[in-house]
Amino acid sequence: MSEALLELNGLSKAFGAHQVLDGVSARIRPGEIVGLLGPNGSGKSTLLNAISGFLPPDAGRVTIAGTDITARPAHVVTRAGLARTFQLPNMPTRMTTREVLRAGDVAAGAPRHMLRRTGRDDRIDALLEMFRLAHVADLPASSLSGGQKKLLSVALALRGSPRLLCLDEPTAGVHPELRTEMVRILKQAAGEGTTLLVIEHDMLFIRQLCSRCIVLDRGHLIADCAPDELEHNGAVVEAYLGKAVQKGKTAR
Amino acid sequence: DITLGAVIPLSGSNATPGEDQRRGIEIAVKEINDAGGILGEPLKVIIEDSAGKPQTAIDAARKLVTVDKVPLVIGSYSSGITLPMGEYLVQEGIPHLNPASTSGLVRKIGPTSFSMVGLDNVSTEFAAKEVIANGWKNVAVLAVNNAFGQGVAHEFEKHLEEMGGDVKTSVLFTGGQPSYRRELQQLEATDPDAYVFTAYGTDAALIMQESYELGLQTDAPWYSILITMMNKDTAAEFKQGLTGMDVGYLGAGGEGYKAAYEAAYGEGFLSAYGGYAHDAVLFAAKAIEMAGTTDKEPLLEAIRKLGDEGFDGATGEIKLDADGQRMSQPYLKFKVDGNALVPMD
Amino acid sequence: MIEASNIRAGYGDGPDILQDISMTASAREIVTILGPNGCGKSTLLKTVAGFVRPRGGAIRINGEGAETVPIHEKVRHYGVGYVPQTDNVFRTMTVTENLLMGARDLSRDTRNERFEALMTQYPTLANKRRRKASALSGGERQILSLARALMAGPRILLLDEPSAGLSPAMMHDVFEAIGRIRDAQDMCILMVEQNAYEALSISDRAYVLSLGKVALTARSADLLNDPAMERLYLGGDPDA
Amino acid sequence: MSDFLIHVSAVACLYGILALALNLQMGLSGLVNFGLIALFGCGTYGAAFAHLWGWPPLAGLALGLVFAALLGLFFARLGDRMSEDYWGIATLSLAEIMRLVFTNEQGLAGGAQGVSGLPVTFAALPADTAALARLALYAALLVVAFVICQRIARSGFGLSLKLMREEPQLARALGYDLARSRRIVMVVSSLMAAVSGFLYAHYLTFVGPEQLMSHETFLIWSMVIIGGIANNWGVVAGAILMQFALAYVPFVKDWFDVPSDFVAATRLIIVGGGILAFLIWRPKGIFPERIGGSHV
Amino acid sequence: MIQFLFDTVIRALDLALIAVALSGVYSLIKFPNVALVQYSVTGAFLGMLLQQAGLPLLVALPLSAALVGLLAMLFNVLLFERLLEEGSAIALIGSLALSMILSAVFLLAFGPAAYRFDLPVAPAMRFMGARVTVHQLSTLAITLVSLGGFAAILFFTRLGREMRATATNCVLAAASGIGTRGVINATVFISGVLAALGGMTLAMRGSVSIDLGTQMLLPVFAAAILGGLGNALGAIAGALVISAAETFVTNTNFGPLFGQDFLFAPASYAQTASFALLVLFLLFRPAGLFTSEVNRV
Ligand SMILES: Nc1ncnc2c1ncn2[C@@H]1O[C@H](COP(=O)(O)OP(=O)(O)OP(=O)(O)O)[C@@H](O)[C@H]1O
Ligand SMILES: Nc1ncnc2c1ncn2[C@@H]1O[C@H](COP(=O)(O)OP(=O)(O)OP(=O)(O)O)[C@@H](O)[C@H]1O
Ligand SMILES: [Mg+2]
Ligand SMILES: [Mg+2]
Repeated sequence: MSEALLELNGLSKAFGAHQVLDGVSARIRPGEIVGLLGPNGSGKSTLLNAISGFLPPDAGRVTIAGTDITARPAHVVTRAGLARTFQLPNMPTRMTTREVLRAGDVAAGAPRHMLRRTGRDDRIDALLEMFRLAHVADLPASSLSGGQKKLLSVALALRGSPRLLCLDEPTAGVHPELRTEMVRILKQAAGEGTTLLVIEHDMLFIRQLCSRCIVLDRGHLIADCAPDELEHNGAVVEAYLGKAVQKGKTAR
Repeated sequence: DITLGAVIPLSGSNATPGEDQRRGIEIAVKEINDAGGILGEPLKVIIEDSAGKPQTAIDAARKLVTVDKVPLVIGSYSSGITLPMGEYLVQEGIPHLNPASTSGLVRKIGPTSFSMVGLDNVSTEFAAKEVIANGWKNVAVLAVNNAFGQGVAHEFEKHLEEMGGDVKTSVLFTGGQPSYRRELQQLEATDPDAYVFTAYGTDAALIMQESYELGLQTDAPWYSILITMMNKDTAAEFKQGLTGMDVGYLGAGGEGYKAAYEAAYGEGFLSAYGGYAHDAVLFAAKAIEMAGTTDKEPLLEAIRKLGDEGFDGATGEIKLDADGQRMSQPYLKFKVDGNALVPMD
Repeated sequence: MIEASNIRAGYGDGPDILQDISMTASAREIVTILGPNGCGKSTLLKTVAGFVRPRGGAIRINGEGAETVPIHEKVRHYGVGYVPQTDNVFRTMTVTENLLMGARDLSRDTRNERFEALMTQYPTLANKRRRKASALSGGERQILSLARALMAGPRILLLDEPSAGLSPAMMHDVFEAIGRIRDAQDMCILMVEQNAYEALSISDRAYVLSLGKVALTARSADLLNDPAMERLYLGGDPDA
Repeated sequence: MSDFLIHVSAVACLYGILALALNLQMGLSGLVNFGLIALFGCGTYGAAFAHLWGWPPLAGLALGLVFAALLGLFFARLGDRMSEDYWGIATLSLAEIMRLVFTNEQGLAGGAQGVSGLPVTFAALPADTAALARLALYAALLVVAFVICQRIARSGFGLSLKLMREEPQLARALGYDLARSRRIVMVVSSLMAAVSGFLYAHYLTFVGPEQLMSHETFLIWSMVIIGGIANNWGVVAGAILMQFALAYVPFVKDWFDVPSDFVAATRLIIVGGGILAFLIWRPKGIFPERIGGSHV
Repeated sequence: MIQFLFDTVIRALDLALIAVALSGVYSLIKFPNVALVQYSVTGAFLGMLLQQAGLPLLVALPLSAALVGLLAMLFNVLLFERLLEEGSAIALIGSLALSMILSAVFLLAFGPAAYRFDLPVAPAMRFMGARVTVHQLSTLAITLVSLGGFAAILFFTRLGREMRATATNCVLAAASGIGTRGVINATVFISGVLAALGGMTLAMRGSVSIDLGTQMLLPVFAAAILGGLGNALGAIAGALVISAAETFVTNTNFGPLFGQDFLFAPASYAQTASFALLVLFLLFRPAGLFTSEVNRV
């Protein structure tokens, strides 16, 4: 059996009387691309926050490659190899897009002399090009459009080739053409050794990208299967896909 | 023209005594010019605002010395400003006349610094004697929490205890508060024979009002150190039976000064400090007259000589000791009558 | 109802984001605006709403010139409802209060009636009436924002990506509801969307923007059946 | 005239260092410090204690630096727990506590009477030379502080500080340890402030609690804002401009021959009105921050 | 005990109105307008002038409050709207500068002396063992009524809801049909009124001089923050907590603990107590007493 890269063990979190996560356990093996699905408010983002050090869980354990990172601060988790994006990305007002990317480089530990060299900037340029952000590279990052901010945050998380990349709805607000492009980019990253955990509602994207899906409903895992099996899973259809699947729209 | 400089707090928390100092200076300048000026030339005093901030005061003093080239600077009010300013003037060898700061540290400023005001130990000794003579052995002291108030409280306690009295508690209050009930209740809790206090006009007015409201004035008598500086702002109904001490504006200079002041400003003194500022100008004028010049060395010489001989000002005779500090000061007992202060004895 | 002609607009002293845009939308019509990220869709919506003042061109609502009418006046006079793309809830207020903010000028009865109707329609919100909006999840906020706009019973509805972040079931519900209110209330709906397929299936016409200009305008049905469109805007197979 | 100029320039240099320290915190890192003057006070009281205890002045410097570093670390520690507005008021409170303690504890350092008679720097030189030497020393230190700040602003670390200022959550997600950045910034800038305070004490030859009033902090704030937040050139320019303006305000009164009863009001109106006019005229400061200007 | 409670309440009275005013504007336009303390001094002076001009106190108080409210609005329109475009730090410095100018005006018009309302003063009455003066009671009443009125506006009127909405999300508020500029000005007006009433109630109990504003700034600031920025009524709780701490420190005889008759913490440490309390409080409640927003990513 292969060692799990990310292992969740009985994660729980409540806000007041509202139990948002209720004993979630899961294992993600290296190299997998896992989709995390679930209805709105089911606790997906909360789960990601609990993993990445933004919200200490009430109970349970999180390990990355065997290292216990439960309730460790975010920067420690990041150093253990995790990168994440936010569902609602906010970007700085007094920094340009390029500067934000550069700050990402620095965080990823690029040595000073590397940063100075233009070669490094070429990589930023390539990334900007890839995400269609080149023309806004020197604008304040906060003035980007909603979709562009999303793209920037994904680009930022890709820097430094993390071991585990967690994306919170990377395609919401992103143009379909770029979604396709993003599938390609993410698959390439996976090919280079990054494991992915992706929260998403776009079933097409999920189907194209993921090898496996886990579905969360009211804080419980209700399914763990291949993307194609989702619409045959009564519980998932009931809780998540709803009528959409019957009309076959998502099956497009 | 002969131009002197003065740095006083015209804004900030000490603006009231600062304004009084300004009036004292203004009256003195007028007196001198009406009498024909100094060495036949009109006198002018450039007054700068210290804003109660050391940096502003130092900037002003530097400006007076290096730009206006005044031969002598008068100032300031609180010790926190007088000390650094005086030290700067001493470094430059410029004569410095301290018209207000009574902290003992003033003595150490340096050889070209002179005080027109008797330091804490003089006034508090007088007050302590009075208090003992009134038969008050256990007293509660209230003073403003700055260099002046701390000095007074400390010196008063020392003298009173030497004379066999006891200070039950010394409460220091921060000026400018909207209420002093807490301080007053602390005083009251010690059940003293008398309350001894020193405070500037606006604070004192509130203190007297609140002590009246709290009934503290019926329990025990109140005694004010430097009573003139609080008398003006306090309404008559809150200070019945109040006694206190202050510099005597009596004799030749004092009466005239008082009359001129009241004529010019339509009210009594704002504080005790206008008189010293006034005397500082007169003293400087006399010294210049004696030296026949405004040059540093002869002027310093003249100041020392004048200090030795003694000089009659509105605040009585000004005689300086070897450190250039005023040796004695005529103090008077006062009691309040309606809104007015009347000397006792 | 809405008629924009030759609009130019931008932010601060920056370049024109909208370069020359003309579009219309009438009552009982859903108009979808499509286009790549950063092409100016939200800016167009903001200009129509009145947050961004056009640098040139004219915006007429109900035949009246409305370029300089501030947004709150438009809300009151023309019954404009606006759902922004981001930052779309009153964070410090509860779900209930958020909804009531939408109901400024309503009588108590209508207000309660609509409130209860929306609560039944979106049970997700009903469970969280007293929750502060800042605690809600992304999708819950999206729904709250839409519900807030619907509370006022708008005649013109400007929706900036109403389906972003919604689960498939919820997205389906929301689009269905939008289609229904157009018919029931003669509403004029201008909607920016990235989930083009679903949006086009309920809308009547569509504009495709590109770099601040209208690149294409067509009936939704035609676009849906256009294979080129499919490849360009609906997402293809990355491996193909 | 030139003596006065030298004096004003010397003090302006010290304020420049202080303004740079504030800018490092507030401008670059978004640490809204309303208690800056306490860090300055560590320097002045370091000098005062050394003087009281008969230590050599440089020991006072060391003392001041240690105080300031500790206080800076404590500030940083508080920052781990509170958001910026609340942190601002916490720092203000601590600065006030420090001032009140020094005012009330007469045994500590003279209470409200303060400590006077500190030796002036370069006392051994003749007066004119000493003044110039002091100016040269302060100016040199200002340059050093400027270079340090500029290097920080342009380094990768500076970039991370900007990100912390703007979007702390994003910075955390990228793996920055904000607590550590805050500690570094606070210690570096506290040391700068303490050096400035130490020199100031030995310039004025007096140390007292009145120097620690909270409006002194606001004065430094005005300098930073008038100069241009987050731009080191601007901040130094702001400090110099402001200090010169304040020192030269009394001349305005002389030119117009304002009667002495209006002196204070004139001063307040010129200073307040000047700041307002400036803010309206150049709201972004003399040298605004250049967005995208970091060269890593 | 009763006396302790009473002293606490009275001290809280000093702070509450102005703190609520500060926190009210802060929540809306996101900068602490330090000139507010000067507005209260203005209110007090204006009230006294009106009374001297022959108006009865009951007319002079509201009239002066309304005038100060208008003045606050005027400054907002002429000055702060413009400065706020560039950020809150700039507006903060602007309000400091405005404070300076206002104190210059006071200095010219009134000089540094202290002024009182022309009111009869009587010794304190005994009320359940505590000493109370008439003016303390009447200003208590004024404060309660105005704070109650403000709370009612905030929670039970449309204006109040609109204020809170605008404070939270100005863009969305406009999109909900709220004229945000008008709402902001209304709030600024109310804050001016409250600040002026704060100043006048102070002057009714004691006296007011031009320096009062500066002296009040820090405690008022502290109370507003302690209550939770942006939570206008939290400032009342903040004022109460601070005054309780101060009163406890100064009114408690620590003597018996140390085997002495009397040992009071120096009254000058009262402020230290309130600041220390503030820091401690923030350590345990890093976002003030009351917060209305959940922090989540
Ligand atoms: N800090 C918080 N305080 C209170 N409740 C919270 C908090 N954070 C999240 N919740 C609640 O927990 C539930 C789960 O939220 P979460 O953001 O994890 O949902 P989600 O699955 O990501 O939904 P979506 O698909 O809409 O983004 C929601 O009902 C939300 O209201
Ligand atoms: N507040 C702003 N200030 C300056 N420029 C802005 C601002 N908002 C948007 N822009 C610029 O305008 C362009 C168009 O933005 P807009 O938000 O209209 O895009 P959009 O079409 O809605 O994109 P998306 O699909 O990603 O939401 C962007 O490139 C952005 O750089
Ligand atoms: Mg989510
Ligand atoms: Mg958009």
